[in-house]
This record gives sequence, C-alpha cells and structure tokens, in this order.
Amino acid sequence: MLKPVEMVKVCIVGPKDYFKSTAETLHRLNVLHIEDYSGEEGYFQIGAPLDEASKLSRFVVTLRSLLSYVKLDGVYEPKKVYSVSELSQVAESKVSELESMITSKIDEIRDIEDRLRRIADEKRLIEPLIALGLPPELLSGYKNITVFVGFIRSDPLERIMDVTKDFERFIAEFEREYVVAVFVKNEAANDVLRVLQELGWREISVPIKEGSFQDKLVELDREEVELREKLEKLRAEIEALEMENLDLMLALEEHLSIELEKCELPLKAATSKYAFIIVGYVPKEKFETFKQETEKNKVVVLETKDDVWKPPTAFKNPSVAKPFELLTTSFSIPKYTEVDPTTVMAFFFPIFFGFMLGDIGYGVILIGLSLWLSRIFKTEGWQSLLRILLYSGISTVIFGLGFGEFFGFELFGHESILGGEFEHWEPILGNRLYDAPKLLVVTLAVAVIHMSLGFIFGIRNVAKEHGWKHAIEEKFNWFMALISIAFIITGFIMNTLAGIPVFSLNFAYIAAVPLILAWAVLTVMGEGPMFLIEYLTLLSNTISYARLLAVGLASVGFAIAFNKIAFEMLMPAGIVGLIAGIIILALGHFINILLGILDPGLQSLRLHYVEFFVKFFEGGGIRYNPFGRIRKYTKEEV
Amino acid sequence: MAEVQPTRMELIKLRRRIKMATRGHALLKMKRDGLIMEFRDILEEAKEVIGGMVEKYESARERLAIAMAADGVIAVKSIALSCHTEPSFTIKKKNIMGVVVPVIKREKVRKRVSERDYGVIGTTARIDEAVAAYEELVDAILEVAELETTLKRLIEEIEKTKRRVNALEYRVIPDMEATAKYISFRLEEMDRENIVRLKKIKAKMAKT
Amino acid sequence: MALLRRISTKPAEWAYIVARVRVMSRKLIPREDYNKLLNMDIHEIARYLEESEYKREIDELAYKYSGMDLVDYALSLNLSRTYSKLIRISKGVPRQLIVQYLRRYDFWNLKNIIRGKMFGFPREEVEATLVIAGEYDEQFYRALMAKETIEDIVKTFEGKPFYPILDKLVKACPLAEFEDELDKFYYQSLTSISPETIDMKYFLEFIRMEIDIKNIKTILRLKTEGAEMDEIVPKIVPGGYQLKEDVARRLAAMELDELMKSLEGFWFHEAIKDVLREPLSRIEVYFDRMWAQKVVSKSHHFPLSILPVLSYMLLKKIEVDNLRILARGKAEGLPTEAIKEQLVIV
Amino acid sequence: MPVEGLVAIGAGLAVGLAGIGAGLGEQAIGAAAVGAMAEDPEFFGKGLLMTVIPETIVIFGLVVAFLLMFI
Repeated sequence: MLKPVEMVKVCIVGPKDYFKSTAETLHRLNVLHIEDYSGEEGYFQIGAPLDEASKLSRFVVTLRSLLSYVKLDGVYEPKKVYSVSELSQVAESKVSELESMITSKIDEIRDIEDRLRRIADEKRLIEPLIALGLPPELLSGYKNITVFVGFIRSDPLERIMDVTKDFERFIAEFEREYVVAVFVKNEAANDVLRVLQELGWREISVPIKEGSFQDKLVELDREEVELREKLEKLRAEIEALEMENLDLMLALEEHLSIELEKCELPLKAATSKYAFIIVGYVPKEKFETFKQETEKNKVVVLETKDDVWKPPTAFKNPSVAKPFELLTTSFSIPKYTEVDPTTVMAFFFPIFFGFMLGDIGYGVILIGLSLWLSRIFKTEGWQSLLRILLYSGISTVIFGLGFGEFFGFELFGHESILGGEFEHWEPILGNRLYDAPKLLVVTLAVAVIHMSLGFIFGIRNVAKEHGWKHAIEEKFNWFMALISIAFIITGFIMNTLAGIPVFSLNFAYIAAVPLILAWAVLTVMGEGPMFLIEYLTLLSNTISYARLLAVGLASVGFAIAFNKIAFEMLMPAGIVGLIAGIIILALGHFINILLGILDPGLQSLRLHYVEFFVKFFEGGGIRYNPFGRIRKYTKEEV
Repeated sequence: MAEVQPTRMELIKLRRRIKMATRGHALLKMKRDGLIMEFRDILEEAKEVIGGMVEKYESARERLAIAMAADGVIAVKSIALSCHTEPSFTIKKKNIMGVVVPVIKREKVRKRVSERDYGVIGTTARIDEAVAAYEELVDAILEVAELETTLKRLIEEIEKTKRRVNALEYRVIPDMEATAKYISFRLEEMDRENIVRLKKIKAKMAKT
Repeated sequence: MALLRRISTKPAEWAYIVARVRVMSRKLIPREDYNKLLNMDIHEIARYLEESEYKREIDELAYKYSGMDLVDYALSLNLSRTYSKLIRISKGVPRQLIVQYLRRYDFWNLKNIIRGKMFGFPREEVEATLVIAGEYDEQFYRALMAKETIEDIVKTFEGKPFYPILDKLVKACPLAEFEDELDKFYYQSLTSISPETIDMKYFLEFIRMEIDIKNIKTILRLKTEGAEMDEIVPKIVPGGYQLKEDVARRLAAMELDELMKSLEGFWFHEAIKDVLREPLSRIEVYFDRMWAQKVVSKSHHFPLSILPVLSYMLLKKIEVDNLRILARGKAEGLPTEAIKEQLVIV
Repeated sequence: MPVEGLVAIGAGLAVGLAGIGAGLGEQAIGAAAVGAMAEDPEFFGKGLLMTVIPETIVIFGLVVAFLLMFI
C-alpha cells in the first residue's frame, strides 16, 4: 500500500544462438523491466539488432505513416482480432498492397493541391488585370511598341512625360497600389523602364494572349471548384479505404511492432562474440515463474546483488486508491525506496475537496457529472480523473450535510429553508459563515495532522536511505518544530478564548519551549544555522491550510449572493423578475460549480503537493515498464 | 635446301650466322629473364598502388557521405559538377632494357585554395576533406594507369622476346645448322667426286 | 538589485519561452541513444525517429519516401518547424532576437537555390535542403525556385541591403566569394545591432563568440591547405569576440605550428589543446562540442535571457546534423567508428 | 461604529493587497508553468506547485482579516 511492488534484480545469460527464443519468451511474459546496457565499458558491447529489424522497420514506418491519415479518437475497439500466424504470412504483401492503394491516392491529392496553388497564383495575376480593364489582345503582339504591365507605387504619368511624349498610359488602383500599362515606342522603352523602376515597378506577366480576363477568371474559378470536389472525394475514398482496412492495419502495426521490439532487444543487452547478458528487474512474487519459463530457452537466470540497485517503481495500491496514482505521478514518480503517498492522498484529497465545496446540491451535481462523463471519455487518464471527481462529489455531499448547505441555502438553524423542526437543529460541523473562527481552528488542526504524517514518512524515507542520524537531524527536528507550532497556536487560542492578552504566558506556550530548543539544536547540527529561518516557512505552511475554509467561504459567498439577487431582489418583481431570477440563479450556480470543481481541486492538490509532499517526497523514480505488451488487435495461439 | 648453293663461301657465311644466332639467343634469353624480373618488381608495386587506390576510393566515399550530410547535398553535388579541371599529364618515355615504356608525368590535380568553388565561412572542413580525398583518388587512379600501361608493354615485350628466343632455339639455329651440315656434306661429296674424277683423269692420261 | 531589476522588466515574456525551450531541450535525443543508433541500419534509424520528436515528419513523408531520402526530408522539415515554432511562441524582445538569429537560414536557402539553379538540380532535391525559418516563407521560396534564371532570382531581392552582393554574382563574381560575402553580411548585420538592453548584450556576445569559432576554423582550414595571408584575410568575419580582424591577420601570417602555439590564451583553446594532430574535421567536432557545452553552461547562469533559447537552437541543429551524418553514414555502409568520430555528442 | 467600519476596511486591504502581491509574484511563474505544460503535459504537477507557491500570501492576508474581524 505505502510501498511499491518488491523487485529482484535478475541477470539473464546465454549463448547468442538462443537470443531470439529468449526474446520471444521475455516479451510474452511481460514482466522484466530491462536496464539498458550503456555499452561504455570493456569487453561487452551493445548488441546489434537482429537481421529482420531493418525490413520490419521499413514496414512499420510505412504502416504508421498510412495510419496517421486516419483520425483515431481515444479508444478504438477492433471488430476483428487477427491471429499472429495469419498475419506473419501476409504481412509483407499486405503492407505493400495497402501502400500502393493509398499512396496513389495521396499522390493524386498532392497533385491537386499543387494545381490549386497554381490556380491561386494565376488568379492573383488576373485580378489586377481585370481592374486595369484592357483586353489581353491589346497588351502584347506589337512590332514597334513595347508594353509595360505591372504594379507601381505612384502614377508615372509626369515622370514619363519627362522622357518621352509619345506614349499611352492606363492606370487603376489595386490593393493600395496601382496597376499600370504603359505603351511606348521601342526606342523609348529603355528610358521608360528606368523611370518605372525608380517608382518601384513590378512586372506582371500576362497569362493569356486573347479572350477576356473575366472569362479566364470564371474558368479558373470553375476549375477550382471541380478540383476541390475531387479532393473531397479522394479524401473520402482514402478514409473509406482505411476504415475498411483499419482492423487489419492496426493488427499489422501491432504485430510488426512486437516483432521489431524483439528484434531490437539486443540494443538493450550486453553482447560479446558468443554470449549475451540482459539485466533487469522482476517483481519478487513473479520471479520463480519467470525463471522457470525463461530457462526453457537454455539460458541461465540469476538473481544478482549488483551494486547498482535502481529498481523501477510499480505501484501497489488498492483499487479504490488507484485513480490517485495519476495525481502522484504528475508530481513525480516515487523512488523504489520511498513511501508511495497515493493511498494517503486518496484519503485526504476527497476530504479536503469536500470540506472546501461542502454543499449537498453541488455534490450531487458533481456525482452525476462524473458518472455521465466517464461513459464518454474512455482513456485511462480521463477515467482516473473522473473517478477522483466522483469520490470528491460524495465527500462534498457528506460535508454538505455537515455544514447544512444546499445550493448556498441553509438547511438547519433559524434561517433554514426547510423551516419547522429544522430551525432548531444545528449543523454538525457548524455554519461556515457564522462559525468561521471555530472552523479556522479545525483547519489548523488538520494542518498539524496532515503535515505530521508527512514528517513521519520523511523520517522513514531518510532513515532508510541515509540512516537514523540523518533522519533525526533533518526530519525529526522539523516534526518537533511542527508540534511546537501546534502548542503555540493552542496557547494563542486559549488566551483569546479567555479574553486575556494573547501573548501572556500559559501552559501551551511553556510546553513549546523545550521542543523549540531541541529543534534548534538538531537543526544547527544537521543542516546549519541558516535553516533556522525555515521555521517561518513551516508556520506559513500551517496557516496555508486555512484555505480549506477560505475557498469554502468564497464558494458559499457566491452561492448566497446569487440566491439573494434572485430570490429577494428579482423574483418579487413580477413575471419578468421571475424569468430574470431563474436565469441569474442558473447562470450563477453554473459558474459556481465550475469554480467549485476547479478551485477546491487545485487547492486540495496544492496542499498535497506543496505542504505535504515536500516533507518527504523526493521522487525521480523510474516507472516499471516491463518488456512486452498487451496485445489488443492481434492474438497469439497457444 | 635445294636452293642453297653448296659452296664453301656459303658455308663460311652460314657458320658466321649460326655463331651470331647462338649469341643472340643467349642475349635474348638474358633479356627475357631480365624483363620478367622487372615485370615482377613492377607487379609488386602495382599491387600496392592498386590497393592504395581502393583504400583511397573507400575513404573518398566516406568523406563524401559525411560532407553531404554536414554541408548539404546541393553544395557538395554542385562542387562536383563545377570541377572543370581535367587532370592534365604528359607522357614521356623510359627505356627498360630496350623496351620503351610510358612515364606519365602527372600534374597534381590538387586545387589552389583561391580556386575553391564554395564559400569557406558557410561550410565545414568535411567538404575540404572530401574534395582533397577525391583529388588524391584521381592521382592514385593516374598512377595505377601508368603502372598498368608499363606492365602491358612489358608483357608484350616479354612475349615478343620469348617468341624470338624460341624461334632461334627451335627453328632458326637448327635450320641453319642443318643447312651447314648439308653444305659441308655436299662439299665433302664434291671433294670426293673431284678426287675420283682426278684419279680417273690421271689413269686416262697414263694410258695415253 | 541588478538582478531584481532584470527580473522585473519583462519577466513573463522570458519565463514563458525559456520554460518551453527548456522542456524542448529535455526532449533532445539523449547521448546514450547514439550508441544504439550507431548499431542500427538506415530503416531502423527512420523508425527510431518515427518514435521520437520527429514522428510527425516521418509519418507525413513515409508513404512516399524511404531510407536516406525520408530521413533527409524529415530532418530538414523538422528543423524548419522547430525553428518556426520558436518564432510563433515568442514575442517582444525574445522573438526579435530569434528572428535575427534565424536569418542565417535565409542565406543558407538562397545559396542552395542559386547553386541548384546554376547546376540544374531537380527542384525536389533543392527543396529537401531548405530550412524555412527565417524572414521568408515556403511560398516565397517556391516562387523563387520557379524562376527561370539566376538574374530573375537576384532581381527579386532588389532593394534589400544584401542586393549588391547578389548583383556581383550576376556580374561574374566567383561563387565561393559570393557565398562568403553573404555569410559575412549576415554576421555584420547582427554585430551592428546596438546593445540597448542586457538581453541584446548577451545575444551579441554569443554571436561574437560564434564568429571567433568560425574564424579560427577558417584560418586553420586555409592554413592547412597552404594559403597565404592575403588569401585568408578576405574570408575573416569581422566583429569577433577575441579573434578580431587584426588578430586574425596576425595569426594568418604565421606558420601552422606557430599558429597552433599562439592559440593559447584564446577562450576556445581548451577544445583543441590535446588534439592538434588530428584531421581538421575532427578538430571542428571538438570545437563544436566545446562551443555547445559553453553555451549550455552559460545558459544555466543566465536563466531568464536569450541564452537558453540560443543554446536550444544550437543543440537542435547539432542533433539534426548528427542524425543526418549517422543516417548517411549508415546508408553508405561506413564503419561505425568513422561515423562516431563525426558526431558532436554534447 | 466608525471603528467597525475601519476594521472592515483594514480587513479588505489585507486581503486585497495580499492578492495583488501574489498576482505579481505569480505572473512569471505562471508564464513559465504554462510554457512548460504546453510542451509536455507531464509538467502539470510541477507547474501547478510552482505557480501556487506565492499564493499563500493571500491566505496570510485572509487570516489577518479574520483576526481583525472576529477577534
């Protein structure tokens, strides 16, 4: 529960001839977490992939490329599961068959896209010419006259006049520039060109010699439409083709990938001329079967006591807590030797969440929402997240009962919306608005409990890794500091309740003194005097738990505000008010629920990550990732 | 053999030629052996150089790959394309035992810094090294080319010499020796004929 | 008190971007993974990237490309997107400085486009090298690449302060000189900012130190190839931190051995004091690593400043370069050691 | 009567001023936390923790207000 699955380090040694069969077995067993051989030292080298790897790689790359054209959303359930023997026979021919079928179509698509791009270019040429309004016949085909057609920054009329009087100029505005056509005698052409260039002239090469630009444009538009239709059709065809072959393609991809993984196993192994060694970790409980099965391949499986001991972390949590592994791992993966905080988080997270939101109405909505969404989003991550939401929803309902809140209305007490008998009841946990100071004290108590747990884990982690001396100097001292803080707060509260000046001496303050002294001595010894300042950090950590109340108050505040606006200000004002009131109510609570998922979720997470984990959790572990995989689109005959 | 004039003059000439041929044969044999030895030496060198070239090719490819990765494909490729300088070289001749072999006088293809085709500030030393590696590779290729030509020529020459030696040994000398034998045989026969004839004339003269 | 004043000016602006950048830095490829990557082949590297921060890019491109092309495209695209994202998520002074820094990619893109045009590379290949993160957007570059000639490309920039440099290119200035001029222009435009606030001062100091690194690399590279002083001097970027123009001139006049010795006393000396005999590309790797480490440690000293952002941008660029070298090395079948030597693993 | 009014004003000031202070303190932390979470949702826990730390000041204000009002 708090510890990950126990691992043993194993070493598989054998002659190279048996590598292939060993790889088969290892992949099938799917339990060995392989430690890659670095290949830096000495006699043993990283192995070279088996010969088939090259061919398989080519197929796999092609297949995945083809598959990338299918948009597979989330979780796809195959209609047909292919058997391995069936696949390995047809793999080669099928891949090239699929490739040629689809490639020709993709090529066609590329051609059409190219053509479309050229049409767009041509259209861009023609549009300014249409603006100019001269028919194409006039723009070329002269013997003694040169025509300049192009864009220009400003009207060249006067400047050309300086050079020659014998010319004709047409001009039109086009997209913040001018289109111009200048007709001059050949003799003056060079001078005019110079003048034009000075004005930033850019030539337009006239695409057609006769007909009309408008007609050409229409023609191009028509062609474009046709091409686009064709493009759509081709895309649909590809999709149809792929959907039709999808199961086969997925199966082939899986099959080839698995074969490839086996062929590339040597890259993780150390090999010499005749032998190979694979080093890795196996869960202790599976070791015996693993050894038996693997040794059928005439290789030796040894349990080693290597000095490099970095086992991967395989979570071992009850299924209730499983979804919370997502939250643990998004902080970091615990090291093998560390306490896995998942179960603790599974306990506290919903409590914090519920404490903050604490409303029967919102809780019920959250439960419904999570159940509904979990039918839509099937991926593992979403499922975990929605399960966490469900737990939080349940907790919200329970705390809602405790606080006596329903959509911000009070259920119990003299303002109860239920009226009657309920007006005499008191909410078990108190009313959050009126009993805020009381609840503040509760949150501080929660803080001390939660963080104490963190320190206890911390003491255990450090003791395990560096010995008890370090554990006492680095973690136990802070645990005492925490207790002293608890005493100080107690003293503070006692004085306040008694109505005497807060800092006047009492029993709790005195109790804190020896703890503080012990803490100070240990800290100076273990970490140095610089770290004494961290006492303040710990204090701020403690106060940080006040957010349990603060976020809740904000949520209640919103709800009450919306209710007040709707019921007391709008609804009494007739039918329009009624409608506006209902809208305000729905909208307000909708926003509040959104915030109610987001904020308590994040804050609860934060309390775990920042205040709790930092006390003990270093992380940086390796996730247990055994060699092999669970087949989905293919099946193996026994 | 019939066309040979079996005269003493001819015999003397032939004898001289046989002597010369035998000496030539010995000389050619020595030359052949010498050439083979030379060939072996150069072959050794060639092996080394070719090995070096392959190595340089490998390293040039390495450098290139890394430069492409570090400085961008475009930069590296365009530098390759912009390298207009063709390797220039002049062919001179060297005499190995009367065999003329080419010596390729290489101009180093290494470029001057000021002839770079890429900015220094925006690139890394990888691109320098890739360029340098390729320049060295060109050098190495030229060296190999040179050795290869030499080897080819040597092989041809060795073949030729071997053919000549064989021709002398198995054909020319035995032929000449046979002719000489024939001539001397004929000459002896002619001598004998003459003696017989002279004896007959003597006898006739004695009768009359 | 000075600290208090600094924090109280516009802390939220910095806090936001720095926090984001810090998280992004954490997601850079860890150094241990390079050992694994070195054992993979090109397709496996692509797949590794598909499972990392490069997923989106690989997925988008893998239907079409594979192997080296895929990795090349994905890396450039990811770098562009990462940088654009930095601009998108910052505002005020941080944004201003980030934009200024990223303008280097405008020049990088421009150089590549001009080269591509000059040597006739296919458009796709040029596109794969573009890092769209500076002043201009994708649309602009597309239009630029579609232009017929280099003259047309140059004409687009008429009126820009660096237009004269482009104009020179058209008038047959060697490509090498043109590129160096552009880079020098970039650094000059940065160092000419007047350091009004403390943030600007940090930024400038960073740039000046980067210039030092550039300059010493340039000097060493050119010296190794036997360049003369007057060949080196035009390639020196003015405005260095310690390695100012006159110092560079003095160093350039020395023999290589003497030069190496006189580097003692420069802030970057520690990077290379033991490795003087190694090939230059290795020495560059040491420089880059030391520079990155320096920037990272400085960014820890000044957490609410531009330095963490700059350090991330630097590390990201190093990562992309590393991955590209790795992938290309693997695709070309280079030996593992040769690849590892070229990686800057911070 | 006038004394009670002054007390109420004092209590209001205690809460209000504390709130302003906390808000000022939280601006940069909040910006940083949001930034980190935007990159990587895993920073939710740490981000939240950092953000709410100054907010204890408000609780101090509130406690003071309580003491003024009720005691």
